[in-house]
Amino acid sequence: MISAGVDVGSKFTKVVIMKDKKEILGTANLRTGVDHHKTAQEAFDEALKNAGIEKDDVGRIIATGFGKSSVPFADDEVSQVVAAGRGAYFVRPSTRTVIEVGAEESRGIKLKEDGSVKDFALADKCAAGAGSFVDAMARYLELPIEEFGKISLTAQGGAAMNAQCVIFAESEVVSLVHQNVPKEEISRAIHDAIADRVASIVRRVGIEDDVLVIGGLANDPGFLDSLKREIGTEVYVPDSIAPELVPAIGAALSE
Amino acid sequence: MAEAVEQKEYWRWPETIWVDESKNWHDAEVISCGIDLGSVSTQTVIMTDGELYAYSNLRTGSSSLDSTERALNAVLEKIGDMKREDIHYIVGTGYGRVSIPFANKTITEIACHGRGAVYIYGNTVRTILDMGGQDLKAIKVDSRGKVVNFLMNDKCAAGTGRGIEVMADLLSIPITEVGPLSLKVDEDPEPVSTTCVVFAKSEVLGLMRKGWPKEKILAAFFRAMASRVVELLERVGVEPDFAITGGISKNVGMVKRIEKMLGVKALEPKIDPQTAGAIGAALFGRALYIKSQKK
Amino acid sequence: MGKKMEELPQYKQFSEWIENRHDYAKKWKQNNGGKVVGYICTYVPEEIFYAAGVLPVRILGSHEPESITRPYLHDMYCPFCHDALAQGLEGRFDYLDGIMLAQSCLHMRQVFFTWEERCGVDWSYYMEFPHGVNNPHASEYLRSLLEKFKSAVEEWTGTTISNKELDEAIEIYNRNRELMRRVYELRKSDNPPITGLHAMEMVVSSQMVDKREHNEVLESLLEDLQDVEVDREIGTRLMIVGSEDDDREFFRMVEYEQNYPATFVFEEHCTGARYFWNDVKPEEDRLMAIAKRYVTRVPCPAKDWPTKTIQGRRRFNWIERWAKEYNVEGAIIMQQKFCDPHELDIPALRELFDKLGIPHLFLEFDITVPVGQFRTRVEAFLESIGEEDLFI
Amino acid sequence: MAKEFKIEPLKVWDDFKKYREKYYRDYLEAKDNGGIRWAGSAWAFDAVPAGLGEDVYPLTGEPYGATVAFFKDFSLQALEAAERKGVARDLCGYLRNYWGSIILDKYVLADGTIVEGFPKPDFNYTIHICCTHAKWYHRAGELEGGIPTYAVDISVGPGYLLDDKKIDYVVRQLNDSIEWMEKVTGREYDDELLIKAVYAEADSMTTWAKICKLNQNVPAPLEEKSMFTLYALLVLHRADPRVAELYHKLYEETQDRVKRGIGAISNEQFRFLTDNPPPWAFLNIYRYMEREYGAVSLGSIYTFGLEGAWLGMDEKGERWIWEPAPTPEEAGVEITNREEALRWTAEYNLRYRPGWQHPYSHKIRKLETLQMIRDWKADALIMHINRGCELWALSELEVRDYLVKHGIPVATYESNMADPRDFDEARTWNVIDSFMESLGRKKLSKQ
Ligand SMILES: Nc1ncnc2c1ncn2[C@@H]1O[C@H](COP(=O)(O)OP(=O)(O)O)[C@@H](O)[C@H]1O
Ligand SMILES: Nc1ncnc2c1ncn2[C@@H]1O[C@H](COP(=O)(O)OP(=O)(O)O)[C@@H](O)[C@H]1O
Ligand code: SF4
Ligand code: SF4
Ligand code: SF4
Repeated sequence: MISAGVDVGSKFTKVVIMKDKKEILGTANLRTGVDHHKTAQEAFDEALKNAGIEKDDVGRIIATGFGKSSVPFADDEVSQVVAAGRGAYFVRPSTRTVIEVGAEESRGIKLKEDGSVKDFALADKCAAGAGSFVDAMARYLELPIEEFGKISLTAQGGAAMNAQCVIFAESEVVSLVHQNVPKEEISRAIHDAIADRVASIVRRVGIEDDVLVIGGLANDPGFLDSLKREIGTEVYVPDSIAPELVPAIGAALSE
Repeated sequence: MAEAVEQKEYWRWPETIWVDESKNWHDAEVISCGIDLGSVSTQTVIMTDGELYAYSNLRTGSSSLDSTERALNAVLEKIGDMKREDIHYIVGTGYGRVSIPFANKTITEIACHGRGAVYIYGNTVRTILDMGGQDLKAIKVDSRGKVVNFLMNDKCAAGTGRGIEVMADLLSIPITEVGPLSLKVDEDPEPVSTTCVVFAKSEVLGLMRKGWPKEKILAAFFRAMASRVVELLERVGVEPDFAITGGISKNVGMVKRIEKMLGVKALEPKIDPQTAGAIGAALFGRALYIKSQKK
Repeated sequence: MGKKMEELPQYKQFSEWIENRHDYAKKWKQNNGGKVVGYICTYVPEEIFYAAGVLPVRILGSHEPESITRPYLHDMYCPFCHDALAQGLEGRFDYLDGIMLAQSCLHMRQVFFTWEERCGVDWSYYMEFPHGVNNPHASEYLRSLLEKFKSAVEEWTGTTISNKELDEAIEIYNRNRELMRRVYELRKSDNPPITGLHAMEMVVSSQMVDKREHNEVLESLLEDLQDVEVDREIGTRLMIVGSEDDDREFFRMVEYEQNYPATFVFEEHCTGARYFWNDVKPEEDRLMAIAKRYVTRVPCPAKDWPTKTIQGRRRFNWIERWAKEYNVEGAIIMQQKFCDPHELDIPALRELFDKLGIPHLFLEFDITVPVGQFRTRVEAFLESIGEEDLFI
Repeated sequence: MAKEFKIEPLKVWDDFKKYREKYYRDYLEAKDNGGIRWAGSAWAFDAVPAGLGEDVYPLTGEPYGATVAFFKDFSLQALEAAERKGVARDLCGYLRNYWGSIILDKYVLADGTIVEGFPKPDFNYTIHICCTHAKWYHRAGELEGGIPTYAVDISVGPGYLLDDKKIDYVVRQLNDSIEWMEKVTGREYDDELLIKAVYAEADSMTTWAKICKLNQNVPAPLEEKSMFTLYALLVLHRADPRVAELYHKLYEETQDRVKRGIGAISNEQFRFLTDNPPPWAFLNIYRYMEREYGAVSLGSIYTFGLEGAWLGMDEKGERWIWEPAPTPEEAGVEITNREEALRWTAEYNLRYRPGWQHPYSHKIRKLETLQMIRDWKADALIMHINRGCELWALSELEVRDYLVKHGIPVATYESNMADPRDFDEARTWNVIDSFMESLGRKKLSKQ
């Protein structure tokens, strides 16, 4: 049977189409517009096209993500936590801790041996530890996001950011710029700050190997590097598929 | 990975450069300059013998040194024949004041807004609300514009100019229009529950999904912000006359709500109130120059 | 002419002690063969430890960002607690033989319990402590608690604490208090020879080292201070009141890196005057003497409420007195973010300063203070107190 | 298909509601007939002021704060009024609603009617155990223009470690407080009334424990949202003999429900406990759980332990015993004079109130909660990370960790018992749905 997972995130909408819960036929990733409904439809159509199949070939559609209830063509919904857990287990069965960092949310999920969720923790209010933070800062430094992540790796470290909030962080960045701190150091400081916040959420569930990082920010090598340093253990990212697609995979795998 | 399409920049507010063509600066004894390097905007004011002569109001870029250079040069260019050496005294203020290398002295934006407000609104002003890019300040002054007491919000960026910019972007409405639009509702809805800019975003998206029109969302958002502002003001105690400075004073949606909640009307500005800080700085610059000459 | 004040070796010594607090304690253990106990909150009756040959050191934070306490501590517990606990979780206090808490605010208790459980110490002691210190039965009750505590220390260390040892400890502690008060006394002058930064370091270091050694340095300091050259502009005379505060960055910023000169002439903190101001008044029943000292000392807000009547707070009387005696021109009310005991007093505290006609500035501290944001506030505050020149 | 249980409304429900309504009104009108008003914490020694006469009316602050919280609009006004006066937003949520009411000079009745003029007490009488209690009333007294305040320090350690010295310390203060009350009110104190109140207090508190225990049955005869209404009289005025009587009635009725297999909800298929004071403005969480998952909340250490009297920790401090504590009659104690009455009430409260044990170790609350999960046959715990009360926040995360280590599923959501601005509906439903799904439960509507 062919199933589809639609993950309507606060910034991006992802679709994954799977065959027999084993093989990925097609995917799509579009920016979430104001009209979720429309974006979901467009993303779904694009994934169908990539998979080279028709809508009627799809037996079951499951929605997840923050806008999961605005996918009228879905047969059912699944929560983000369960979808992320399932997807993570699919891409790396030895995973015990999932760290998901999307555009506005981050969470830590602890998995049992069989891939079911044992415990989870979500970011609290006023925690700016997510992707938008990176987006805003990259924009501020006038660097493309890919570049922003990369240069962090070449930094020495040592600069620190105190701000708790995206908005204030901007002015911290300004003051770092004023102090002539090089961009790579600023990038590193920002990544450290996010990793710090993400780690402090994930620590609530306890960190156990293997750790898999998913969600859009897992594309960011600077973040992964800071996170590794922060939690003191190796972290993995999915190797054959974009990390932000994992929750959509999990949705496609759901009953 | 799909391309992140860069949207139109709705948050961009209009920049200005202005010179009083009726005056000849060569006649002046003291030419002082105030530069207010804020987190969002940079104003440069040139005063001739304590009278406003020229100003610029531009966005702060990611490098403040460039911003101030740019801002000062922009005014000088517009004036035409004034050179930097012609200025007797430069006072820097605002968030980035310490990074204006050519300033003779720095003074806080709190003192400068107090002084500048008295210049703009007259010496009956007692309470000033400065609503800027990243913070709110409630300032009480005496008739000379000297600060008697002040409070600043710090913990949270909610209720600040940057927050409104984020909202404008999110709703795809130009920043100059969010205020008027928010007044198009008959009655304000319940305020959004989170005034936090970051989380208000998801709340706003939620409201959009519920089918709320944009003006209603803005009304709810501004109401929440205004009540935070009023809270700050009441903590210093509002004494008339009351005036608002800073960029958000141009947002009628905020101003009207604040006035309503306080039950006090704000004075009408004769001069762009976003320049209050730089005006104050330039006035202090004049005083400091005169003092230095006496010695 | 004497030395320049900033070059006094004693000031350097205080700050070294603070920076190398852990090395100091480890070395002390080696040299003395005694135990070191970490204490939380200044209500711990240190004299009793000292009498048993134990070195009590205060557990304070390090002012570095951390991400390891949130699984245990509520987000809205004060940053000082988070910072202090982080030290334990990171193993920086590994050398401690024990920890002790004299019951004060709730936040600190959680630090103590979590520390007990997760930071591995051999011995720990939780001592109830009357919260109603303004209540006539408090001393007697505390005495009964001290008695139990003393037995526990004796059992732990295998010693007996006789009156002789208690007297000695009381004397050394009282001496320390007296010497620090004498240093504070000098700050009443128009030209205080010690800045708030050094004064704070003096008190904080005294919470970290053997008081005998600290006393020696204080004595030589007092000697040197007699003819020290005050080579700084004093500027506005400031007082700081509030929660625990050992943030040196902040003091440095205000006193050494400001546009306008300013000097702290008094710190009303538990890392300042509240810690050492009151002596143990000797009496036959040594434990009662100690109990009375802790019950009647300048109270922290956690314990400062009248048990009857509507009368004011005992701490406020002290603040008022100090503000006058030290000729204070401006007060900085500083509070650890989320600190309930202090927050509950702040509206009344502002009223007090209003009444005294002393301008005041309220600041909320975090683990790391945003020096940039604070700089603007402090500068504006100083501008509003002085700087008449700007107005012509 | 899940089993269907019979449900029935509670017969005593109206009596409880009426008592509460009358309580707030009585306090308001007390002065009309020359009565006495006092205000204080819900944990104050309620029985002690009773000796001042039959016309003595209390107003307890926490339930008042919760009542305000329940009426969102008024609560917003009160909270903002307090904040304007410089009251920090992270302070106790009840206190901010209470001070806010004084500042606004408005008083809210149980049905939401807002009355102009906050009725001032003749005196404040409170206890102090969290960092807030005494200072709450000290400041309230100042805001009210100088109302005398007495605070009894009860922070003497957990019940199982009580000794005579500790009890003495509290009893002495109680004795002093009586003299003080006589002075403040100019009335003569009546020991007989005190004794009566002390009996009634124990009767109310022990009976409540017995009622809570009945919820161990399947189906549970009561659910927590209703229990919030039912336990309210304890926080209002447990030393009132009429309150004790109402609890007897409730106990009988609940026993009868158990006998006849009457459930609190018809589709009970998941049993959970909660923790901490709930977000009062958003009790619909409980209805959501029922409707969507057939999940019944059996109670919490908060609803059971705030005012219920339980044996609690055994003497060695190793085991928590969820058995109702004995009343004087059950303990074979006869109270004949003031001293005996004060000693009894001090010791009974200090020893048997779960809520008074928590600030002295993590261990107590961990054992307590785990034991509760077992005794009440709960499947999971849903914890409210409450920004409104720092006392209940103590240990909560350690308890969470402990339960998870013992294989008990725990979900947490963040909010505030008394500040509606801290509740985020979307996030909360998200947590709950994620949690239930991770336990393999699907929404009933989707089955
Ligand atoms: N190549 C990349 N490098 C760095 N960060 C990236 C990259 N691609 C995406 N991101 C980050 O991922 C975020 C989007 O993550 P995603 O999981 O798709 O979000 P959501 O599901 O919450 O909408 C963006 O905000 C961006 O910060
Ligand atoms: N023409 C305008 N209409 C509406 N809002 C404006 C306008 N100009 C500026 N603003 C608001 O003012 C804010 C900037 O305020 P400003 O006082 O210049 O900040 P700062 O001095 O702190 O950098 C902007 O973020 C925007 O919200
Ligand atoms: S993240 Fe939100 S609540 Fe936190 S400081 Fe920023 S705007 Fe305020
Ligand atoms: S700062 Fe306040 S909350 Fe923190 S430990 Fe001290 S008294 Fe407690
Ligand atoms: S903080 Fe909690 S325990 Fe303290 S008074 Fe408030 S509700 Fe009661």
